[in-house]
Amino acid sequence: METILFNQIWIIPLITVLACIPISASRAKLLRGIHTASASLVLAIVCFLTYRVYSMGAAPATDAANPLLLRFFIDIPWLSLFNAHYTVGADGLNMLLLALTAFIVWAGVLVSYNIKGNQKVFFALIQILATSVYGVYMSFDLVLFFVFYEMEALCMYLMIACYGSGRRDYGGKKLTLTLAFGSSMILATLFGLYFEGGVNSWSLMELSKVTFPMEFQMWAFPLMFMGFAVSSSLFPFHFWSPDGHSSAPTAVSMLAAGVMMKMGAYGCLRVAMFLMPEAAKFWLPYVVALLIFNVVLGPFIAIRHKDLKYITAYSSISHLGLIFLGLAAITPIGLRGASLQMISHGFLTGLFFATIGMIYERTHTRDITQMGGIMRKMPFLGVGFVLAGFAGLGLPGFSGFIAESTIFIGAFQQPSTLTRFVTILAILSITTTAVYILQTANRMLHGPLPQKYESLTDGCFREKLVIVVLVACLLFIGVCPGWISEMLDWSIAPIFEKFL
Amino acid sequence: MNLLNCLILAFLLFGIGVWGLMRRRHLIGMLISIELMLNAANINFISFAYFTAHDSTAGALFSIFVIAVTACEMAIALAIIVTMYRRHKSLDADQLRELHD
Amino acid sequence: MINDITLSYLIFLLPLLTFVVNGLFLGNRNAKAAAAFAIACNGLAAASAITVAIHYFCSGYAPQKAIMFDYEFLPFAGSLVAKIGMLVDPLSIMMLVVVTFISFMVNIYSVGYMREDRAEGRFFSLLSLFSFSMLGLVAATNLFQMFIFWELVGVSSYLLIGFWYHKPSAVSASKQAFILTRFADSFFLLGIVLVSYVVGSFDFSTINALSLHAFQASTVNLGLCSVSSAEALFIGSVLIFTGGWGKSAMFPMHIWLPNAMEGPTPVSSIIHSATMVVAGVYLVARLFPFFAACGDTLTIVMWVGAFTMVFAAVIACTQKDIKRILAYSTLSQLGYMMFALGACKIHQVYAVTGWTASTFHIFTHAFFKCSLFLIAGSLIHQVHTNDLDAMGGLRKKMPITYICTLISVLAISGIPPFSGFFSKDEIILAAFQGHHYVVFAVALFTSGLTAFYMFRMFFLAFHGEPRHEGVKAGHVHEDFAMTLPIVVLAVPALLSGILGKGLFEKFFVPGQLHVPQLLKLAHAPWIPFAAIGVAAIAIAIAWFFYASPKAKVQRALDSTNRSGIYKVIYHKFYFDEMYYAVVRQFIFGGIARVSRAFNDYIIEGLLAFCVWFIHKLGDLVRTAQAGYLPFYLGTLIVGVLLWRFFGQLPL
Amino acid sequence: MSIPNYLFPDILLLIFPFIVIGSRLFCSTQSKVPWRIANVGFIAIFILLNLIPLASGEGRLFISNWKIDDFGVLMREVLIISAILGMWLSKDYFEHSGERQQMHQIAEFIGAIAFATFGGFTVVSACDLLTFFLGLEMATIPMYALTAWNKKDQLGSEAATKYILMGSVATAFELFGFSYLYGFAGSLHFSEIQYAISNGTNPLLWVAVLFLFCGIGFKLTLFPFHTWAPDVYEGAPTPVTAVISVTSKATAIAFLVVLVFGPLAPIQEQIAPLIALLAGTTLFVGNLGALKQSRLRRFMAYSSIAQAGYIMVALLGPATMAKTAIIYYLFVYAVSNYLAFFVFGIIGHYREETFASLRGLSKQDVNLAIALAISMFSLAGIPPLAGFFGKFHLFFSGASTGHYAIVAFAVLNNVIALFYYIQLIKSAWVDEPEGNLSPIRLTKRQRNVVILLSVMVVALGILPFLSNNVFAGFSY
Repeated sequence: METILFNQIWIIPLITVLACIPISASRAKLLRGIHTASASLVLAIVCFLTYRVYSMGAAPATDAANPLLLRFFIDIPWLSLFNAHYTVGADGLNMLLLALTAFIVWAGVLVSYNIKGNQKVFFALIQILATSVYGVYMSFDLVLFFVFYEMEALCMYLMIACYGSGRRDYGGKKLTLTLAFGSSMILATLFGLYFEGGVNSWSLMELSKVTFPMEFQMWAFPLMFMGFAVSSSLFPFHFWSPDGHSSAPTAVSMLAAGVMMKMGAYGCLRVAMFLMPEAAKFWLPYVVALLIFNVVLGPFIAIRHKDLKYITAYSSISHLGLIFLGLAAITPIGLRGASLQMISHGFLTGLFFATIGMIYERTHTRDITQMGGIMRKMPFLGVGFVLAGFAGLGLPGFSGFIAESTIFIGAFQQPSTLTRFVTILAILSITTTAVYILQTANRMLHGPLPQKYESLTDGCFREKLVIVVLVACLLFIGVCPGWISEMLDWSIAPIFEKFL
Repeated sequence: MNLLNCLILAFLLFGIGVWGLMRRRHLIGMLISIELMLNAANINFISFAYFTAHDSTAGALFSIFVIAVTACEMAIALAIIVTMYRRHKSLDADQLRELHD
Repeated sequence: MINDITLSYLIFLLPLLTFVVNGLFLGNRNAKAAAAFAIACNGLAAASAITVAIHYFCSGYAPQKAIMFDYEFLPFAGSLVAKIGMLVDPLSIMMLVVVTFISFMVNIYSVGYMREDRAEGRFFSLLSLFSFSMLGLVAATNLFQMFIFWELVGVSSYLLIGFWYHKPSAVSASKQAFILTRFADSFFLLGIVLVSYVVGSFDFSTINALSLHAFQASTVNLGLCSVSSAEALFIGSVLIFTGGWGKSAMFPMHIWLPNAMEGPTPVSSIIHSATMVVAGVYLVARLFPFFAACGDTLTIVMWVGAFTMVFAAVIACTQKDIKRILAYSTLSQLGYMMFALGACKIHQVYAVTGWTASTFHIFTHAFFKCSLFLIAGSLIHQVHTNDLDAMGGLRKKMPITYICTLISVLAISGIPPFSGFFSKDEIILAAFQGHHYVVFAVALFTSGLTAFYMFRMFFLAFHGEPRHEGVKAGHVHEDFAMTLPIVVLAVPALLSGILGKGLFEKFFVPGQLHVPQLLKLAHAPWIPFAAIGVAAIAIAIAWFFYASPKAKVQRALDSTNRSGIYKVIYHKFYFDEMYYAVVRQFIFGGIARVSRAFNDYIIEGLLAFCVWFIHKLGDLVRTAQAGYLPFYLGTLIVGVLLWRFFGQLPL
Repeated sequence: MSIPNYLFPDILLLIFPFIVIGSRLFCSTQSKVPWRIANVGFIAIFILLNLIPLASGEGRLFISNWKIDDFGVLMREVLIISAILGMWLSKDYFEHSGERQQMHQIAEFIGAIAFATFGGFTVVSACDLLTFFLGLEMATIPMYALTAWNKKDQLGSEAATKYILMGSVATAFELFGFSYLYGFAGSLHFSEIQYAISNGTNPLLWVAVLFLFCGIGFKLTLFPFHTWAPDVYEGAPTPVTAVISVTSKATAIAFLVVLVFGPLAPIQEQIAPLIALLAGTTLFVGNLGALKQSRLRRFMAYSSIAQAGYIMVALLGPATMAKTAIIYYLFVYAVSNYLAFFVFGIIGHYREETFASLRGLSKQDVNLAIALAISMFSLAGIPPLAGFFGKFHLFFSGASTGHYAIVAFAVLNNVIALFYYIQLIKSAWVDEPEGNLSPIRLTKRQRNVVILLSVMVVALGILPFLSNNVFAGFSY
């Protein structure tokens, strides 16, 4: 029963899209209703399943086909021509990521009620994007994984270029092509994994039993890791995200920064590091050097920017750098911290982009030097933004602090010189994060109120609901992190065992 | 009169055809040089059939077929060239410049 | 021992409750209800804290530590577990009492002070958040919990200093305060990570029980260099102290504190007396055995404290903004506390009198400094300016305030029998006993300065002729809600010294030290008299300049046509300017600009080059497609040759 | 002798163009009879083909010069599908004259297509060089005629001239290669050639191989023999372009498959570098050329050049895998390509076929825009559309013999491909139209075909029974 529900997570969005085909685009109200309903339904399902996974813990180690002890595990042949299977399952990590996605998608649907243009197509694209993300997190078969992973390219360009703002075509192309570049690197290595593995299977469980020849790993791992890292905007492949996010519509920025950028890090952890641990041990200490840009220089660049979305994009870059710091630590705490950061940053950046989008809808500018004092006119949105900022600078009580401190402590356990050095830099750079966040909040919300903003209104119920829910998630993780880290630990254990 | 000479002859013929193709700007001339190249192939077939091949009828047969096929190919080519001429009033290959990037 | 644990829960939960209720529900609906609720809750919290304290000290259990409750918050590897708990020992109990009591007083006071403000409700909720975070900090059982609440203290101070967010000065002051403390906190966090990595635990009980001999063997890689674990611990302790350095606004990270005066006065008073700035001192006091074990850390502490003490006192002598004078006096008092802690180190051995003295000073200082700020607030409320120019002659108008002010000023100047005398005397004594004669001299001198600038403020504010039209016209009255806490606070300002002395000497000793202790201390009965003498002389000077019949008050007040040295001091040694120069030019203009340029020109440039290059290749391909038939035919021939030579066929 | 039933489709296809053309003699020019006959005939052939049980070994006929195996059957299906779609696409070019010239003699047109298709049949079922050569010519020569179908169209005749001149040169190369191969093996029959090769090689063989690849490289538009494609694609009428891009490509690749896995099988290892080079250069050049196009058919020409390169990658694999991959990909490619051409054709009714005339399509008829996007993304190989799975097969086959480098290169080229496909989508979805748009009306046939093809493009990949049951389990 629960297994069936689990598969509904990615089926329901597609069904929604099909169901909306006969409805004419002019009946926007109906369409919005349907999509909101389906998103909420998925959210409910995911929350229930997350609770179940939490309460049940790992599956009993009876099924030999399921060494990762996944819940809701299904494995049925799909494309027999190249032994692709439909293999899905849930452990703590991807269940939590699914929950994150469900929340962000739900919020994304809610915030884009009054988007310009053909809403029928837009919501359909959102649902397809949601499907792809859900699928990526669910699937344990590499072909299935890649199919879902690459599906995003289908939607992103159209969503950004047709519904975005600013240099939308440029931003959309940059984003889509860079991500496609990354996934092509992944695809190239996937074939290598299949044929070098020699087990005639794409399933992660089967391949994880194989020890790949070192000379293969030495070139395959960097290629694959970088391919995944592109979508997590690891330096030097970060350039797509500021332009992409700034030109995308609110919901797309939320989805892109909130969940899509996590897919890369998830892939690094779940596929690249899991399958090729020996090469990972060799390469990751060098990867850390790249993080100096992400973690240390990213905030500085954010300081120099005036556009809210650019600032947020660079803050995302620095936060995702922390994820990689946690991964590169190759310690249980580091990996857990990285996963925590994936989840927490998802909510955080979702909240960020949501509030920014709402404020932008009212002020029609994202230039913080143009704004000021709007806290008085829209206290709710202002408070939402400030809370997002506090969560971003790692304030205790919010999930960000938990994730970051876990990453720092975990990364410090890694004795390699470079990692230690970068970790110290990263810890010291929490100040810069504070600088740009406070500077943004002060310029935008505080100070005297310009004449032109006298007529601004505060958020409506729908928007308030989104903000409240996201803040609640941040606080919930931040105040009682015990259960989530417990869920993550048993999910990460098999991955870490490969490194012992 | 041995195989090698025939092959060399054929190759020369082929080369002449290529040369003509490169030099000529007149469509008919080009067609003729292409004919040369085709016939070089025919000579190959015949000579192989005559000297080495154990299945010697096949080669001769092939060359006959080639002649037939080439004939109809040339027929169509001439037809097209005629329509060309109707449009362009010239048979200069350099004139064909309307389709390009 | 306390048998009833619910009280100790109440201490934390009531302020938190206030924050939540006022913040979410009452705040923007009904300010009156919010105020009432806040006062009620904080009063209850104070009551329960005092009850707990009485229980604790009366039960024979007294000086030992106890952990009331300790919940597992976030488990890391093995014994490295972040906990949230409540540690009970004389120090924390004392702080609990002080914090709850002060915040109760400030809440009452705010009713009067914030009466006209629009966002009263928000104010009360934030105030409660502030005291809640401070309570969590002082009750911390481990470094991690301490850091959590440390950050919360920082953010609530940010919110309160910037409470009037439409005032740009307030906004920038709050930002400065937060970022500067955050800067220090980053080192604090690094220290925590480093120490917990070496020690394998966050708990104070473990960390304070260290002796470095166990750590000589192993080495720790610090990225740039590799040091032995013992040195790593020393570095860690210094880093942790850096956190306190920033929070307690020690030189050179002091500039945020005077600027924080932009916030509402009740906030300044609670920041300066009980909550925020003493956190640094409390941190050092709490980790004292660890610092002592780490060798030279305490020396650093001492010198930082001593310098800040005299430095701030000097500046305070020239200021005219009444709140800034008090701010600098706070700095110098904090310096006293810091260096007292540091002064416990005597070459290789240690004495604990300084520790007692410092905690004692925290205690006494809280009361009179709080009341001084409240007084300053009510003065400002009357004359609507912070400037001493506009004051004077208030003695007649506000007699009660006058009396209370006198008490507090005497207390801070260290005149017996007022509270400040006892604690400060102890501190100076500690410096003497520690053979730190330079610091001792400085401290003595500073106590003189303290007396001087406090009385300068006192005389200029209350004596002489009224210089303010409002005061002349007599639109001055004493608001009940604002006067009551002042009066109430005057009592401990007067008595806490005498009463507390015995208590502190009996119970207040740091935890088990793992370093050689100096048991027999040199005793110097003449020190109190010396201190009193210096203070008396200073008061006399102040009286001569500012209150004597032939004092030229006007001349004393105008800051123009003064000597260079005065100007330099008056402008706080131009520290703010230096800061802005560094931050603007170096950080924003330097690193940030360079890194953005690197990103925008190098990375994006490379990207653009790749795109350009591919398009160029595309143009190449398309130029071949000139539609030129002979060329096309040529490509056929060329193709054959091409693959003949490059096709790798075994020809 | 009795004719085995699996030969019926071929025979039917051989005779029914005569019926179609002949029917013109008995009815008026405007009558629908030839059209109906053509439809019935093609669809009948398609059904008959589907009735042939797969995995039932191979049959040889006519002194064992005509063999029919699973590969042949499936290739036949591809060719027939292409022919049917081309016919449907061409239909309203004969009825409707909008922007462009009206075409005439639909019966002959369809007959030509049928002959070309039969040429394809011949190629896939040939067992000796002679049949092979005849099939190839039969598939090519009608194309020359089709290209010049619009006698009044200047571009058409120019394109045809270029096409036939270069084509004949290619034929000459082909023949030269054949002659050397014949000389090397002493026989025309594939099995004997293969036997001879497996007994040892000499330069004669390699010259033959070189010329064969160069000759077929022309038809498959491999680099550097691709130069004709853009001009011809642009000059020819749209339906002819579509037929060329699918049928003649399918025939050519079938030719290579038969050659490489038939007579040349023993030296596949040695010629692998040549194949890899051809593939790499071709797809790179094709992608580069398509970057800055403004005219739709020219754009499609370059895109199909690149596709040819991708197909070549599969030739590196073992026989079964490569044949599977190539057939599957040809299905997908045919469907996606025809979808694109149908949309272009509909646009071309009212405007000239350039990127600019696609502008505002999403505002005007969003379904058409969606169909266009689907076909483009499928050609670009974005999952879950069929194009992705097709390319996946190709790369899978290529990588299975360890040619990771060429596979990686091909995969990276996908990014460039995606770029220009997105360019086209951009002009349909993003760009604002200048001036008011002339209305677009779809006939029932067009709408149905577009919907059908879109559904196929979406479904062909993800639905397992299609790929599994149809393409799995070959027996060669």
